[in-house]
Amino acid sequence: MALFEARHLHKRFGQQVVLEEINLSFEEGRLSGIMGPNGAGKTTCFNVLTGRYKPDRGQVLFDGEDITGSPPEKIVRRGISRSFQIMNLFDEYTVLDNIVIALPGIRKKLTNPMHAIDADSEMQDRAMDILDRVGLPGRARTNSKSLSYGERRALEIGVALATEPRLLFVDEPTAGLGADGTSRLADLIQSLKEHTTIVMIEHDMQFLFDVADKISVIHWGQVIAEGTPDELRANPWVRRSNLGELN
Amino acid sequence: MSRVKQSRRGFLKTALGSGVAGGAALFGPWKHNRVYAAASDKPIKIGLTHDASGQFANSGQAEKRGTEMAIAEFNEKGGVLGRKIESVWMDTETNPQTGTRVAERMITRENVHFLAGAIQSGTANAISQVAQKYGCVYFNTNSSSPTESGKNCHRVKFVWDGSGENFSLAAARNAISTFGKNWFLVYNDYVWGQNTNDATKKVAAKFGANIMDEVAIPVGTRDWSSVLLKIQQAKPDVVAAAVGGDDFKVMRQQVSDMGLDRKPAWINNQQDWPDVFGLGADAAFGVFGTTWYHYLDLPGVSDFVKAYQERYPVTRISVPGNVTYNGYIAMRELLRVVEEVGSTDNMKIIKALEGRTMSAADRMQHFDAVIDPASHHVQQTIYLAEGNAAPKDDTDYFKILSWSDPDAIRASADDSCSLESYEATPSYDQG
Amino acid sequence: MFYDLIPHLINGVALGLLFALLALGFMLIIGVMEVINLAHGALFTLGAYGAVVMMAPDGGFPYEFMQPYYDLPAIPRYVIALIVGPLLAGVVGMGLEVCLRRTYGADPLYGLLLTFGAALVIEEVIRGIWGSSEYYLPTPKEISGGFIFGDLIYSTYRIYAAIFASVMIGMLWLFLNKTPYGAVIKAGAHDSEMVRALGYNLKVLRLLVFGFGAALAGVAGVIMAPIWGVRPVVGVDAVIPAFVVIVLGGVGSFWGAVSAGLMVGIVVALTAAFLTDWSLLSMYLLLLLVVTFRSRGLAGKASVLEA
Amino acid sequence: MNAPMLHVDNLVKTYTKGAFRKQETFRLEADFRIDGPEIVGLMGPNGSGKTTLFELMTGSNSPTGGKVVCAGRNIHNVRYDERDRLAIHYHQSYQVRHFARRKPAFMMDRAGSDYPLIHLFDEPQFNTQDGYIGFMLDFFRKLRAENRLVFLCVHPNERFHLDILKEICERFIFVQKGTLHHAVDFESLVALQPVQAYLGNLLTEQSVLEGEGT
Amino acid sequence: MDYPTKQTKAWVTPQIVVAIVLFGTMPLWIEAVGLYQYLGVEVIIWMIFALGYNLLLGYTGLPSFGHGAFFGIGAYAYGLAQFEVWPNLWFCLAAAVVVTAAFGAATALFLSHRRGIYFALMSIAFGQIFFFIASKWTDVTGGEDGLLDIQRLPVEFGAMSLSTRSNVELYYLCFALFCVLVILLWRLTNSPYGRVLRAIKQNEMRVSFIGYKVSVIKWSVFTLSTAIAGLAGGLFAMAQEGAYINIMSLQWSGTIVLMVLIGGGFVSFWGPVLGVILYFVARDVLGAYTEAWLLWFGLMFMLLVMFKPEGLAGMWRDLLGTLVTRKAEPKGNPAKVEG
Repeated sequence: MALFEARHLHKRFGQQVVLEEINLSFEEGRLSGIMGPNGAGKTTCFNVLTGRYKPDRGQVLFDGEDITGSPPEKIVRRGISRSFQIMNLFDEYTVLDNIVIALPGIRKKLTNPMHAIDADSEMQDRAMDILDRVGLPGRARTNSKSLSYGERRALEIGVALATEPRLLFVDEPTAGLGADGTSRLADLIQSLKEHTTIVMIEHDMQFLFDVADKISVIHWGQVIAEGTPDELRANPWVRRSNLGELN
Repeated sequence: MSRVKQSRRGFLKTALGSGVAGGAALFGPWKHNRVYAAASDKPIKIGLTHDASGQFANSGQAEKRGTEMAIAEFNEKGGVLGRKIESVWMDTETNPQTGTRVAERMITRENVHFLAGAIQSGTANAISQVAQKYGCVYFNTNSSSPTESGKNCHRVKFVWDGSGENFSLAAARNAISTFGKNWFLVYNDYVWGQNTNDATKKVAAKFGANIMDEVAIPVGTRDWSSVLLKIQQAKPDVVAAAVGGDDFKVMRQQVSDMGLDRKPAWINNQQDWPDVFGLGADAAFGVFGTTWYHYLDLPGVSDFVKAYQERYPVTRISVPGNVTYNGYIAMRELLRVVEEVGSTDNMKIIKALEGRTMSAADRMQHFDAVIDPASHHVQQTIYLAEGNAAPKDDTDYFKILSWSDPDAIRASADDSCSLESYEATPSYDQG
Repeated sequence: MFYDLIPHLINGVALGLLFALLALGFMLIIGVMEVINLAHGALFTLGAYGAVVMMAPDGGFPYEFMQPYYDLPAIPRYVIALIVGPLLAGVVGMGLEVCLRRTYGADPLYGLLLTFGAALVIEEVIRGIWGSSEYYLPTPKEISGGFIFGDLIYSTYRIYAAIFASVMIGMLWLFLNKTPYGAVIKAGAHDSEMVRALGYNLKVLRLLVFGFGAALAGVAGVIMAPIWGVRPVVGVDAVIPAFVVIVLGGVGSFWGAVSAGLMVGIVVALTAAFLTDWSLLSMYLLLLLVVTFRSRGLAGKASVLEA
Repeated sequence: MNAPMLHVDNLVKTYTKGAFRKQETFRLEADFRIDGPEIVGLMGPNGSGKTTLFELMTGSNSPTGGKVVCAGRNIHNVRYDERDRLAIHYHQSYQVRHFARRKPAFMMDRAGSDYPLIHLFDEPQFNTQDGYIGFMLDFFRKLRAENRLVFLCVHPNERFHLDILKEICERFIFVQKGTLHHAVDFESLVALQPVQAYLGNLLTEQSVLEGEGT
Repeated sequence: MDYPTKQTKAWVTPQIVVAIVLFGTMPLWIEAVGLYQYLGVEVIIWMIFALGYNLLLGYTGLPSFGHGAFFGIGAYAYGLAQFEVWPNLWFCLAAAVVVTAAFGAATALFLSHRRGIYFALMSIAFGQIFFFIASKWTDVTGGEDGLLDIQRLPVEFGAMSLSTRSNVELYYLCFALFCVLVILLWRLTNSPYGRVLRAIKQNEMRVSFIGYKVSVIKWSVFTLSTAIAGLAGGLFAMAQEGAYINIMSLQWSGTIVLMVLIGGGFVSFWGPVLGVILYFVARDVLGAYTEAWLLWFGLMFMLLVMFKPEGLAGMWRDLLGTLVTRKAEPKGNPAKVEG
């Protein structure tokens, strides 16, 4: 059984149908990609999957349980985490603090006024581990506002990882990154893949074809094609495009 | 707190002030040094608590002109007890909170000998609570809520205006026989309005009126249309209004806009001169009370008006009205009493004021006035007036209809007053 | 019973139109600039004072150098007052916008606070120039007085004010929806990028919109002055119903504000028929009721303002 | 299901100008039926009435005369928010519609379907660079295989647009100045006089497909 | 804008010691600087109010423009508890806190899922509702006149009873509560809870995506700040020996925002304290010289919002920052100081 499944999702905003009929399933331990042209409904789809919006119709299942319409915090607590396309960091906090606050260990001590985060070495260590994984160990004490664009992307993923998810959604991680940044990010994603199930929205098809195990193509609010990168590449029109030429 | 204690604390404060803070002299300009304070040439300081903003800003400034005029006249004559009289004024903002703070400041920092001034009873209450706590004599110059000399009376407080009940008593009997029995009551929803309304209701009922309805109006009401529609539908003979300050002005404007000023007879408790001035005789609508008018046919009145005009040549209100009059008379009486008892000691002054009779001629009224020793309320002549159809000049808005002897209209609220005992009132003398 | 209510209903409609008029300038500014203009009330007051000066001598400030002007008949003076009052508010509003520029892009709270400070300052300046006492704005006798028709008694001026308010509402709607300027303003409300893309100077647009919104506050001030009187603090009485109307109608919705204004007016007037002293509370209860079920008000859309 | 999938029954739409002396500025007439699932190509110059036709078929524009019946239901009498469950109109990448609401919902029919029967693709962006064309064409075929009716509206300005139409469509409609011309296959379509005039040089350009060989 | 980034485990910091010494000795020197004891009482009460309010405004970024209402409710609750139930200091203060918190909690139900300007508008509306009810419900609140003759009740510990009749005595009661509150709030703002509050200010949506239920946290902080407002209100009723309506008005609700902001509540725990002192001293000193003191204060406030929204505390930090960086590196960036 798939770890995560979405069935017949339908979502409208006013007069606009944004999701027509979304059926997706993601296997544990795999990296699944979602791609589609601009305005195809990818981000809305993401938002419905991760609890920011409630679908008008359809079901979202995680590990066999129905989580349709659950608020974000419940979904996070079940083990689904996400990073954002438009970066959503705590700009007044240091890099380390951005990670620390997302740790479930801190969440459990929320109402304990005696608990001083900075003196909690266990949590600090755990946060440093995560910074190691996303490649920011040297920047722990830097203010997150003064990070470079690429570093912020990495931190964005780090914060999502800090909630200790079983399933990590990543929203357009390469947006705005140069070739250099993209390749470094590809390395990061490859290394994360070993521990975590990942679902990634990506506009950059080449990037996605490189890292994903399975890809769903979304357009007009529905899944118009699905398969492994190789299966998708077999399409004659795809072969005729940039993507085909590359290989 | 006895007087001895008071001065010992004063000494302690001085000692601490100069000892602990070390450089007290550095901060000198704001602080009166007690050593100098003991000298007899120290001026007598009076704290004026008149409003300059809020609902009664205008009236507050009018009474300030009165109190300051009396002070200036005494200073021109050489002061009191050979000492100069100084006044310090702070805006009480028609706001009890500010009243409290101002009173505290006046007493503990400005070291005033006496406090005077108030239009709104809420603010007056707040000030008098503080004054009573310290024992400082406070003259409530212009607040006419019956509670001021009733349940909220204090040993240190003297109330100089006629109360709402005085005015009701003066007006009601006449109104029923002239206009009719069906009464509709409108009042401002705060102490003055409520109590005046209660008094009116009682008085009207006593003379056989039928109270059709009564409507409480929040202070600061801008829109009277609903109330006026209700009045029109009820068709009363008489509308008795206990509405004050700016609200009254708004109401009057809207009543006359809708043409409602003609049909039911309006009885308005008291129309303060600053609320009417500048609007012409039309503005004085209905029948209403007042304690004084600048065209009273009595000796001294025109001299007083002239003196006022000389002193305040550029003020918008070109003749004094009841508010300024009350402020002036009260302050003059206070300074006279200080002179008579030869001291600024609060107990001596309070005792001299209690039961004090003031002659009609001196007060420019028709009857002698007396300060009721049980309520500290000045029992004085009340005039009934209406808009003047044949004015002498462009300030002659009122036509005085009648005047009532203080004895005939004594407020029953005064009986609910129980003053603090002399012993319970702290001794207070700023030297 | 129902017959008795008719005058109150008429009163409610008139009141509602006036509430809507109060809210329009406020809405324009909040919609386009995303600033809660707490100085709205002060600008309202300023407009009223401007009008009183132009309408004197009966109103209060008989400035001598203006004597030849005061000899004009009342109607032209009133028309001039109706222009000068809003103009004064508009110019001060533009000055405020210049100050506000420093807060764009920062937390919207700063705009709110800056206008709160500006409200204090404008009010104190008014007090300094014209004093604390109350003035009246005299009106030409054609629109003064009242009439009685059976149980219906009403002031002519209120009828005039209600008609004036509906005309203003209609004109603003036409301006926003039927002219190119309106289109740009509406674009600015949703998308400042778009305004730039259309080739308009966003800076100038904001300046003009703020000035226009302030002038609308001034118009409301002039219209309400004969009803409410003119005092330095009268703006508070204006700004609170404006808040309620905007929240009730939904931020950024024109007809939301108008219908909320009418609703508030009618509810206040009808409750006043039974419980006069509590009638103003009905306005807030209505607000609570509506926002409990429709969190963005009657016609509000998702807005950047919530972020 | 005996009813045809789509029956455009004597449909007329006219636009007029002038408040008192009305002058007709545009007139669209259509009358055809399609019984089963198919992929229909639609072509025509700008302003010929393609989008109007789509709007009439999805019920977001009301006709001057005639009716549109989808699977036995008159689309103009289906609840506004359910009309797109019968026929959905895809603009380039999203779906928007406005209805002039005239009747309350309870007086109208339900769509009786969750997923639309008729899919109208209005000039989807075909870009040979990104490879999405292939996925889109597969998707059209998939819809057809699931018994849906697909309309594909293209305004051809490159040769490969014609190739796409030829590759995927089973019948064609050419719209010009409000008049519909029907064709049963690509050859008879390009044989039509107005079509030839409209396409001009495009017909003689070399096909991408032929050039590379499939 | 930033609070010190380094958090601490300490219960008492050097700043707290300075504050305790400074305010603990205030009655000794306040008259020497030309002020008076009653002003000290008002100042310390408003500091309590402002510290609580800053949890909401400065830490969580929720601009409540109706907080004066809760201050007022606290004052009425204190007075009514004294008149109607049991004239005992602890009981009456507890009543002020609990009743106000209950009103606050109910209000927060409507406000907790809003933010930004919508939050501000709704808080204004609620402030007005309470103001209006208080002004009309004369039987309970005394209407426009307020509740009079509220007593300054003695502090009772078992058999011991300390008077609070004089301003100095009352001041020390307020001071003791102030100390307790400062330490508690200091710990709270340095706990995970405090850090989540600041995170909500920075990015509310992200907070929900790291697993916190934002509306519950906002609800709780609103309720907490109203509880503190209730305590301050109860003390204020003692100070004035009355409870009056004006404090609940929009102007006063705006004034607390103004004080907190001027002091630098956005960047410093101590900002509200500085703001309250500045406001009251300016009011008293400027007010003695000019009737239009609000004009100057308003202008000052506008300039501050335009040029230095971090307020006094921000200026202080800049000053320190300039000094520190000058020492360290001559051309450093002076904007940020950590620690």
